Amino acid sequence: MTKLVYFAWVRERIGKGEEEIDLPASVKTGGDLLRHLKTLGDDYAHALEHENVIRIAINQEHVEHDDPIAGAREIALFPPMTGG
Amino acid sequence: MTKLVYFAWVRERIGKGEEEIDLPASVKTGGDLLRHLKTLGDDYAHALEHENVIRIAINQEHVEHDDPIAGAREIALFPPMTGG
Amino acid sequence: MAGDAPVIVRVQTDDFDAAAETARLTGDGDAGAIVTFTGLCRDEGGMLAALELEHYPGMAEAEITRICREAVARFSLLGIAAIHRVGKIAPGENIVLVIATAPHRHAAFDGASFVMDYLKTSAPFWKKEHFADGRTGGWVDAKESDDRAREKWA
Amino acid sequence: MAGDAPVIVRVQTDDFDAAAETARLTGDGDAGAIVTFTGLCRDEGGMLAALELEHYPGMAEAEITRICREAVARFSLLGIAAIHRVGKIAPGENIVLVIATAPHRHAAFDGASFVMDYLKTSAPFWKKEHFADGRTGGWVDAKESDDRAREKWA
Repeated sequence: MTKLVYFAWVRERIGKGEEEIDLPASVKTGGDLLRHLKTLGDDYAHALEHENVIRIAINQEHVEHDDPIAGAREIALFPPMTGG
Repeated sequence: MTKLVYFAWVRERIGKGEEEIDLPASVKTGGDLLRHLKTLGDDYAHALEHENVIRIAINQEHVEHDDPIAGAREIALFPPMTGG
Repeated sequence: MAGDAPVIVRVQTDDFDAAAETARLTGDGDAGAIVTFTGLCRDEGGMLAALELEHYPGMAEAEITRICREAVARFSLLGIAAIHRVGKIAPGENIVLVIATAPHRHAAFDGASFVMDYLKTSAPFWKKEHFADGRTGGWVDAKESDDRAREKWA
Repeated sequence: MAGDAPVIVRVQTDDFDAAAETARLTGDGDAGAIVTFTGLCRDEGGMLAALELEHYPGMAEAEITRICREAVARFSLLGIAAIHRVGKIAPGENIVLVIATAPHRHAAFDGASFVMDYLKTSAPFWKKEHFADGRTGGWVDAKESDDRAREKWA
Protein backbone atom coordinates (compact mmCIF):
# COMPACT_ATOMS: atom_id res chain seq x y z
CA MET A 1 0.00 0.00 0.00
CA THR A 2 1.18 3.50 -0.82
CA LYS A 3 -0.11 6.65 0.89
CA LEU A 4 -1.29 9.33 -1.51
CA VAL A 5 -1.98 12.90 -0.37
CA TYR A 6 -3.70 15.66 -2.34
CA PHE A 7 -3.80 19.43 -1.92
CA ALA A 8 -5.77 22.47 -3.09
CA TRP A 9 -7.89 21.87 -6.21
CA VAL A 10 -6.44 18.40 -6.74
CA ARG A 11 -7.80 17.52 -3.29
CA GLU A 12 -11.15 19.17 -3.98
CA ARG A 13 -11.65 17.48 -7.36
CA ILE A 14 -10.63 14.01 -6.16
CA GLY A 15 -12.86 14.58 -3.12
CA LYS A 16 -10.46 13.49 -0.41
CA GLY A 17 -7.22 14.65 1.18
CA GLU A 18 -5.49 11.29 1.36
CA GLU A 19 -5.87 7.59 0.75
CA GLU A 20 -3.89 4.35 0.76
CA ILE A 21 -3.89 2.38 -2.48
CA ASP A 22 -2.29 -0.68 -4.03
CA LEU A 23 -0.34 0.24 -7.12
CA PRO A 24 0.13 -2.22 -10.01
CA ALA A 25 3.75 -3.19 -10.69
CA SER A 26 3.51 -1.36 -14.02
CA VAL A 27 3.37 2.00 -12.20
CA LYS A 28 7.05 2.91 -12.01
CA THR A 29 7.16 6.74 -12.21
CA GLY A 30 5.13 9.71 -11.06
CA GLY A 31 3.82 10.07 -14.61
CA ASP A 32 2.72 6.40 -14.59
CA LEU A 33 0.90 7.09 -11.31
CA LEU A 34 -1.05 10.02 -12.80
CA ARG A 35 -2.14 7.93 -15.80
CA HIS A 36 -3.14 5.04 -13.53
CA LEU A 37 -5.19 7.26 -11.19
CA LYS A 38 -7.08 8.75 -14.15
CA THR A 39 -8.50 5.27 -14.87
CA LEU A 40 -10.04 5.11 -11.38
CA GLY A 41 -12.98 7.43 -12.05
CA ASP A 42 -14.25 10.76 -13.33
CA ASP A 43 -13.13 12.65 -10.21
CA TYR A 44 -9.54 11.52 -10.71
CA ALA A 45 -9.75 12.13 -14.46
CA HIS A 46 -10.97 15.69 -13.83
CA ALA A 47 -8.38 16.44 -11.13
CA LEU A 48 -5.47 15.16 -13.20
CA GLU A 49 -6.73 16.18 -16.65
CA HIS A 50 -3.78 18.46 -17.39
CA GLU A 51 -0.97 16.17 -16.29
CA ASN A 52 1.79 18.64 -17.01
CA VAL A 53 0.61 21.14 -14.39
CA ILE A 54 0.42 18.56 -11.58
CA ARG A 55 3.38 18.71 -9.18
CA ILE A 56 4.57 15.53 -7.49
CA ALA A 57 6.43 15.09 -4.20
CA ILE A 58 7.77 11.80 -2.88
CA ASN A 59 8.41 11.53 0.85
CA GLN A 60 7.89 15.32 1.01
CA GLU A 61 10.46 16.22 -1.64
CA HIS A 62 9.75 17.58 -5.12
CA VAL A 63 10.35 15.11 -7.97
CA GLU A 64 10.00 15.15 -11.75
CA HIS A 65 7.26 13.18 -13.51
CA ASP A 66 9.76 10.67 -14.85
CA ASP A 67 11.46 10.04 -11.52
CA PRO A 68 10.93 6.52 -10.11
CA ILE A 69 8.47 6.10 -7.23
CA ALA A 70 10.04 2.88 -5.93
CA GLY A 71 10.22 2.93 -2.14
CA ALA A 72 7.86 5.87 -1.73
CA ARG A 73 6.07 5.93 1.63
CA GLU A 74 4.05 9.03 0.74
CA ILE A 75 3.33 10.53 -2.67
CA ALA A 76 1.75 13.98 -2.89
CA LEU A 77 -0.05 15.46 -5.90
CA PHE A 78 -0.82 19.17 -6.02
CA PRO A 79 -1.14 22.21 -8.28
CA PRO A 80 1.64 24.78 -8.77
CA MET A 81 2.28 26.50 -5.47
CA THR A 82 1.01 29.99 -4.69
CA GLY A 83 2.30 30.83 -1.23
CA GLY A 84 4.22 33.86 -0.06
CA MET B 1 30.49 87.99 1.06
CA THR B 2 29.91 84.29 0.49
CA LYS B 3 29.16 81.81 3.24
CA LEU B 4 31.43 78.76 3.21
CA VAL B 5 30.65 75.65 5.28
CA TYR B 6 32.95 72.68 5.93
CA PHE B 7 32.28 69.14 7.14
CA ALA B 8 34.14 66.11 8.55
CA TRP B 9 37.92 66.19 8.01
CA VAL B 10 37.70 69.26 5.78
CA ARG B 11 36.19 71.08 8.77
CA GLU B 12 38.75 69.65 11.20
CA ARG B 13 41.75 70.54 9.03
CA ILE B 14 40.58 74.08 8.24
CA GLY B 15 39.78 74.46 11.94
CA LYS B 16 36.28 75.93 11.64
CA GLY B 17 32.82 74.85 10.53
CA GLU B 18 31.92 77.98 8.58
CA GLU B 19 33.04 81.45 7.62
CA GLU B 20 32.06 84.36 5.39
CA ILE B 21 34.66 85.49 2.88
CA ASP B 22 35.06 87.91 0.02
CA LEU B 23 35.93 86.09 -3.17
CA PRO B 24 38.02 87.75 -5.92
CA ALA B 25 36.22 88.16 -9.24
CA SER B 26 38.62 85.62 -10.76
CA VAL B 27 36.99 82.81 -8.71
CA LYS B 28 34.27 81.64 -11.09
CA THR B 29 33.94 77.89 -10.40
CA GLY B 30 34.12 75.47 -7.49
CA GLY B 31 37.57 74.42 -8.68
CA ASP B 32 38.70 78.08 -8.73
CA LEU B 33 37.42 78.38 -5.14
CA LEU B 34 39.50 75.38 -3.95
CA ARG B 35 42.65 76.80 -5.56
CA HIS B 36 41.97 80.23 -4.05
CA LEU B 37 41.39 78.85 -0.53
CA LYS B 38 44.67 76.89 -0.68
CA THR B 39 46.53 80.24 -0.89
CA LEU B 40 45.03 81.40 2.42
CA GLY B 41 47.22 79.30 4.71
CA ASP B 42 48.63 75.88 5.58
CA ASP B 43 45.38 74.66 7.18
CA TYR B 44 43.47 75.27 3.94
CA ALA B 45 46.31 73.82 1.87
CA HIS B 46 46.28 70.65 3.99
CA ALA B 47 42.47 70.31 3.98
CA LEU B 48 42.17 70.78 0.22
CA GLU B 49 45.45 69.11 -0.82
CA HIS B 50 43.76 66.43 -2.92
CA GLU B 51 41.32 68.61 -4.83
CA ASN B 52 39.73 65.77 -6.75
CA VAL B 53 38.31 64.10 -3.64
CA ILE B 54 36.67 67.27 -2.31
CA ARG B 55 32.91 67.42 -2.93
CA ILE B 56 31.21 70.76 -3.48
CA ALA B 57 27.59 71.76 -2.84
CA ILE B 58 26.12 75.14 -3.77
CA ASN B 59 22.99 76.21 -1.93
CA GLN B 60 22.78 72.63 -0.57
CA GLU B 61 22.90 70.87 -3.95
CA HIS B 62 25.79 68.81 -5.31
CA VAL B 63 27.75 70.48 -8.13
CA GLU B 64 30.78 69.58 -10.24
CA HIS B 65 34.11 71.34 -9.79
CA ASP B 66 33.72 73.19 -13.06
CA ASP B 67 30.19 74.43 -12.36
CA PRO B 68 29.93 78.22 -11.90
CA ILE B 69 29.49 79.56 -8.36
CA ALA B 70 27.86 82.82 -9.42
CA GLY B 71 24.91 83.64 -7.15
CA ALA B 72 25.85 81.10 -4.47
CA ARG B 73 24.57 82.04 -1.02
CA GLU B 74 26.24 79.05 0.65
CA ILE B 75 29.06 76.88 -0.65
CA ALA B 76 29.89 73.63 1.17
CA LEU B 77 33.15 71.67 0.92
CA PHE B 78 33.34 68.14 2.29
CA PRO B 79 34.88 64.68 1.80
CA PRO B 80 33.11 61.80 0.03
CA MET B 81 30.04 60.85 2.04
CA THR B 82 29.94 57.80 4.29
CA GLY B 83 26.43 57.70 5.72
CA GLY B 84 23.97 54.86 5.75
CA MET C 1 29.20 31.75 9.63
CA ALA C 2 26.97 29.46 7.57
CA GLY C 3 27.29 26.62 10.05
CA ASP C 4 25.88 28.20 13.16
CA ALA C 5 23.71 30.98 11.74
CA PRO C 6 20.27 30.82 13.33
CA VAL C 7 17.52 29.59 10.98
CA ILE C 8 14.01 30.23 12.28
CA VAL C 9 11.19 28.58 10.30
CA ARG C 10 7.56 28.36 11.34
CA VAL C 11 4.15 27.76 9.77
CA GLN C 12 1.38 29.08 11.99
CA THR C 13 -2.19 30.39 12.01
CA ASP C 14 -1.36 33.25 14.40
CA ASP C 15 0.05 36.57 13.32
CA PHE C 16 3.78 37.25 13.76
CA ASP C 17 5.73 40.14 15.24
CA ALA C 18 8.58 41.28 12.98
CA ALA C 19 10.30 43.20 15.81
CA ALA C 20 10.28 40.20 18.16
CA GLU C 21 11.61 37.83 15.47
CA THR C 22 14.33 40.35 14.52
CA ALA C 23 15.41 40.52 18.17
CA ARG C 24 15.71 36.71 18.19
CA LEU C 25 18.03 36.78 15.15
CA THR C 26 20.40 39.57 16.18
CA GLY C 27 22.49 40.35 19.21
CA ASP C 28 26.08 39.32 18.57
CA GLY C 29 27.21 42.65 17.13
CA ASP C 30 28.37 41.39 13.71
CA ALA C 31 25.17 42.33 11.91
CA GLY C 32 25.41 45.60 10.02
CA ALA C 33 22.28 45.03 7.95
CA ILE C 34 18.82 43.63 8.53
CA VAL C 35 16.34 43.26 5.66
CA THR C 36 12.78 42.38 6.55
CA PHE C 37 10.14 41.41 4.00
CA THR C 38 6.48 41.30 4.99
CA GLY C 39 3.89 40.01 2.53
CA LEU C 40 0.33 41.15 3.18
CA CYS C 41 -3.12 40.24 1.94
CA ARG C 42 -4.20 43.00 -0.48
CA ASP C 43 -7.85 44.02 -0.50
CA GLU C 44 -8.06 43.94 -4.35
CA GLY C 45 -10.08 47.12 -4.46
CA GLY C 46 -12.46 45.98 -1.72
CA MET C 47 -13.56 42.82 -3.58
CA LEU C 48 -11.69 40.37 -1.40
CA ALA C 49 -13.06 39.18 1.95
CA ALA C 50 -10.25 36.76 2.79
CA LEU C 51 -7.55 34.51 1.48
CA GLU C 52 -7.51 30.91 2.66
CA LEU C 53 -4.01 29.48 2.88
CA GLU C 54 -3.55 25.69 2.67
CA HIS C 55 -0.20 23.96 3.15
CA TYR C 56 1.41 20.52 3.13
CA PRO C 57 2.33 20.02 6.80
CA GLY C 58 5.87 18.76 7.24
CA MET C 59 6.96 19.39 3.67
CA ALA C 60 6.19 23.12 3.92
CA GLU C 61 8.49 23.55 6.92
CA ALA C 62 11.15 21.27 5.40
CA GLU C 63 11.13 23.10 2.07
CA ILE C 64 11.37 26.56 3.66
CA THR C 65 14.21 25.35 5.89
CA ARG C 66 16.06 24.02 2.83
CA ILE C 67 15.63 27.38 1.03
CA CYS C 68 16.77 29.30 4.12
CA ARG C 69 19.88 27.17 4.56
CA GLU C 70 20.75 27.65 0.91
CA ALA C 71 20.40 31.42 1.36
CA VAL C 72 22.67 31.37 4.45
CA ALA C 73 25.36 29.47 2.55
CA ARG C 74 25.05 31.46 -0.67
CA PHE C 75 25.07 34.96 0.86
CA SER C 76 27.00 34.26 4.09
CA LEU C 77 24.03 35.40 6.14
CA LEU C 78 24.33 35.77 9.91
CA GLY C 79 20.75 34.62 10.36
CA ILE C 80 17.47 34.05 8.58
CA ALA C 81 13.84 33.76 9.66
CA ALA C 82 10.87 32.73 7.52
CA ILE C 83 7.39 32.53 9.01
CA HIS C 84 4.33 31.69 6.89
CA ARG C 85 0.76 31.92 8.07
CA VAL C 86 -2.00 29.51 7.07
CA GLY C 87 -5.79 29.52 7.46
CA LYS C 88 -8.09 32.45 6.67
CA ILE C 89 -6.34 35.79 6.35
CA ALA C 90 -8.21 39.08 5.93
CA PRO C 91 -7.12 42.00 3.72
CA GLY C 92 -4.42 44.07 5.38
CA GLU C 93 -3.25 41.13 7.48
CA ASN C 94 0.22 39.63 7.30
CA ILE C 95 0.86 36.45 5.28
CA VAL C 96 4.61 35.91 5.29
CA LEU C 97 7.69 37.31 7.04
CA VAL C 98 11.31 36.88 5.95
CA ILE C 99 14.22 38.45 7.85
CA ALA C 100 17.84 38.24 6.70
CA THR C 101 20.79 39.56 8.71
CA ALA C 102 24.30 40.03 7.33
CA PRO C 103 27.43 42.12 7.84
CA HIS C 104 26.58 44.27 4.79
CA ARG C 105 23.44 45.38 3.05
CA HIS C 106 23.64 43.67 -0.34
CA ALA C 107 23.87 40.20 1.22
CA ALA C 108 20.88 40.94 3.44
CA PHE C 109 18.80 42.26 0.51
CA ASP C 110 19.78 39.32 -1.70
CA GLY C 111 19.16 36.79 1.06
CA ALA C 112 15.63 37.97 1.80
CA SER C 113 14.77 38.34 -1.89
CA PHE C 114 16.17 34.88 -2.73
CA VAL C 115 14.14 33.23 0.02
CA MET C 116 10.94 34.92 -1.18
CA ASP C 117 11.53 34.01 -4.84
CA TYR C 118 12.08 30.34 -3.97
CA LEU C 119 9.37 30.21 -1.33
CA LYS C 120 6.82 31.46 -3.89
CA THR C 121 7.57 28.67 -6.34
CA SER C 122 8.81 25.75 -4.20
CA ALA C 123 7.13 25.84 -0.81
CA PRO C 124 3.86 23.87 -0.78
CA PHE C 125 1.26 26.55 0.00
CA TRP C 126 -1.89 27.36 -1.96
CA LYS C 127 -4.18 30.39 -1.83
CA LYS C 128 -7.93 30.37 -2.32
CA GLU C 129 -9.95 33.58 -2.62
CA HIS C 130 -13.17 34.33 -0.74
CA PHE C 131 -14.97 37.38 -2.12
CA ALA C 132 -16.80 40.14 -0.27
CA ASP C 133 -20.06 39.29 -2.11
CA GLY C 134 -20.09 35.82 -0.54
CA ARG C 135 -18.75 33.95 -3.56
CA THR C 136 -15.86 31.59 -3.10
CA GLY C 137 -13.41 32.41 -5.83
CA GLY C 138 -11.09 29.90 -7.30
CA TRP C 139 -7.64 28.88 -6.29
CA VAL C 140 -5.11 31.57 -7.15
CA ASP C 141 -3.16 30.72 -10.29
CA ALA C 142 0.60 30.44 -10.13
CA LYS C 143 2.29 33.33 -11.91
CA GLU C 144 4.83 32.85 -14.64
CA SER C 145 6.56 35.99 -13.34
CA ASP C 146 7.31 34.10 -10.13
CA ASP C 147 9.02 31.33 -12.08
CA ARG C 148 11.10 33.91 -13.95
CA ALA C 149 12.02 35.62 -10.67
CA ARG C 150 13.36 32.34 -9.37
CA GLU C 151 15.29 31.59 -12.56
CA LYS C 152 17.37 34.73 -12.20
CA TRP C 153 19.16 33.12 -9.21
CA ALA C 154 20.11 29.97 -11.16
CA MET D 1 0.31 56.52 -6.88
CA ALA D 2 3.57 58.47 -7.18
CA GLY D 3 1.84 61.78 -6.49
CA ASP D 4 0.33 61.13 -3.08
CA ALA D 5 2.53 58.34 -1.76
CA PRO D 6 3.69 59.22 1.76
CA VAL D 7 7.38 60.15 2.00
CA ILE D 8 8.72 60.21 5.57
CA VAL D 9 12.24 61.64 5.98
CA ARG D 10 13.93 62.49 9.26
CA VAL D 11 17.43 63.05 10.64
CA GLN D 12 17.52 62.58 14.40
CA THR D 13 19.74 61.71 17.34
CA ASP D 14 17.14 59.43 18.93
CA ASP D 15 16.61 55.81 17.98
CA PHE D 16 13.71 54.87 15.68
CA ASP D 17 11.02 52.20 15.87
CA ALA D 18 10.64 50.27 12.61
CA ALA D 19 7.21 48.91 13.57
CA ALA D 20 5.82 52.36 14.39
CA GLU D 21 7.16 53.86 11.15
CA THR D 22 5.76 50.94 9.15
CA ALA D 23 2.35 51.53 10.70
CA ARG D 24 2.52 55.18 9.59
CA LEU D 25 3.19 54.13 5.98
CA THR D 26 0.56 51.44 5.56
CA GLY D 27 -3.14 51.17 6.12
CA ASP D 28 -4.96 51.63 2.82
CA GLY D 29 -5.02 47.94 1.86
CA ASP D 30 -3.15 48.23 -1.45
CA ALA D 31 0.21 47.24 -0.01
CA GLY D 32 1.10 43.62 -0.62
CA ALA D 33 4.76 44.02 0.23
CA ILE D 34 6.82 45.88 2.81
CA VAL D 35 10.60 45.82 2.71
CA THR D 36 12.44 47.26 5.69
CA PHE D 37 16.17 47.88 5.78
CA THR D 38 17.91 48.59 9.07
CA GLY D 39 21.59 49.53 9.12
CA LEU D 40 23.38 48.98 12.42
CA CYS D 41 26.70 49.91 13.96
CA ARG D 42 28.92 46.78 13.89
CA ASP D 43 31.27 46.16 16.79
CA GLU D 44 34.24 45.36 14.47
CA GLY D 45 35.35 42.47 16.63
CA GLY D 46 35.05 44.46 19.86
CA MET D 47 37.49 47.18 18.74
CA LEU D 48 34.89 49.89 18.17
CA ALA D 49 33.47 51.95 21.04
CA ALA D 50 31.22 54.20 18.92
CA LEU D 51 30.63 55.78 15.57
CA GLU D 52 30.13 59.53 15.46
CA LEU D 53 27.77 60.61 12.68
CA GLU D 54 28.05 64.16 11.32
CA HIS D 55 25.64 65.60 8.76
CA TYR D 56 24.95 68.75 6.76
CA PRO D 57 21.68 70.00 8.30
CA GLY D 58 19.13 70.96 5.69
CA MET D 59 20.96 69.40 2.74
CA ALA D 60 20.87 65.93 4.35
CA GLU D 61 17.08 65.99 4.66
CA ALA D 62 16.68 67.56 1.19
CA GLU D 63 18.93 65.00 -0.48
CA ILE D 64 17.23 62.00 1.18
CA THR D 65 13.82 63.40 0.22
CA ARG D 66 14.96 63.78 -3.40
CA ILE D 67 16.21 60.16 -3.43
CA CYS D 68 12.97 58.89 -1.86
CA ARG D 69 10.78 60.75 -4.37
CA GLU D 70 12.82 59.32 -7.21
CA ALA D 71 12.33 55.83 -5.78
CA VAL D 72 8.55 56.35 -5.49
CA ALA D 73 8.34 57.46 -9.13
CA ARG D 74 10.69 54.82 -10.49
CA PHE D 75 9.20 51.78 -8.70
CA SER D 76 5.60 53.02 -8.23
CA LEU D 77 5.95 52.71 -4.48
CA LEU D 78 2.94 53.21 -2.21
CA GLY D 79 5.12 54.82 0.43
CA ILE D 80 8.69 55.29 1.57
CA ALA D 81 10.37 56.20 4.85
CA ALA D 82 14.04 57.01 5.44
CA ILE D 83 15.30 57.91 8.90
CA HIS D 84 18.99 58.55 9.60
CA ARG D 85 20.51 58.99 13.04
CA VAL D 86 23.36 61.37 13.87
CA GLY D 87 25.59 61.84 16.90
CA LYS D 88 27.39 59.07 18.79
CA ILE D 89 26.11 55.57 18.06
CA ALA D 90 27.31 52.48 19.95
CA PRO D 91 27.90 49.02 18.44
CA GLY D 92 24.63 47.14 17.99
CA GLU D 93 22.63 50.37 17.78
CA ASN D 94 20.59 51.42 14.74
CA ILE D 95 21.99 53.93 12.26
CA VAL D 96 19.52 54.08 9.38
CA LEU D 97 16.03 52.81 8.55
CA VAL D 98 14.44 52.58 5.10
CA ILE D 99 10.94 51.21 4.53
CA ALA D 100 9.37 50.76 1.08
CA THR D 101 5.78 49.64 0.50
CA ALA D 102 4.40 48.50 -2.84
CA PRO D 103 1.70 46.26 -4.31
CA HIS D 104 4.30 43.55 -5.12
CA ARG D 105 7.57 42.41 -3.65
CA HIS D 106 10.10 43.23 -6.35
CA ALA D 107 9.16 46.93 -6.36
CA ALA D 108 9.46 47.07 -2.57
CA PHE D 109 12.87 45.32 -2.59
CA ASP D 110 14.15 47.53 -5.41
CA GLY D 111 12.80 50.70 -3.80
CA ALA D 112 14.49 50.10 -0.45
CA SER D 113 17.74 48.95 -2.09
CA PHE D 114 17.80 51.95 -4.47
CA VAL D 115 17.31 54.42 -1.60
CA MET D 116 20.15 52.84 0.38
CA ASP D 117 22.55 52.78 -2.58
CA TYR D 118 21.94 56.48 -3.32
CA LEU D 119 21.83 57.51 0.33
CA LYS D 120 25.29 55.98 0.89
CA THR D 121 26.91 58.01 -1.87
CA SER D 122 24.80 61.19 -2.14
CA ALA D 123 23.43 62.11 1.28
CA PRO D 124 25.82 64.35 3.26
CA PHE D 125 26.68 62.21 6.29
CA TRP D 126 30.14 61.29 7.55
CA LYS D 127 31.24 58.64 10.05
CA LYS D 128 34.14 58.92 12.48
CA GLU D 129 35.35 55.96 14.52
CA HIS D 130 36.04 56.00 18.26
CA PHE D 131 37.92 52.92 19.45
CA ALA D 132 37.50 50.89 22.61
CA ASP D 133 41.11 51.62 23.65
CA GLY D 134 40.36 55.34 23.86
CA ARG D 135 41.88 56.30 20.50
CA THR D 136 39.86 58.39 18.11
CA GLY D 137 40.14 56.69 14.77
CA GLY D 138 39.99 58.50 11.53
CA TRP D 139 37.02 59.37 9.41
CA VAL D 140 35.67 56.32 7.62
CA ASP D 141 36.77 56.21 3.97
CA ALA D 142 34.16 56.14 1.26
CA LYS D 143 34.02 52.75 -0.45
CA GLU D 144 34.38 52.31 -4.17
CA SER D 145 31.93 49.41 -3.88
CA ASP D 146 29.25 51.91 -2.83
CA ASP D 147 29.84 53.96 -5.99
CA ARG D 148 29.56 50.81 -8.09
CA ALA D 149 26.35 49.84 -6.28
CA ARG D 150 24.83 53.18 -7.21
CA GLU D 151 25.98 52.95 -10.81
CA LYS D 152 24.00 49.77 -11.39
CA TRP D 153 20.75 51.83 -11.21
CA ALA D 154 21.91 54.34 -13.85
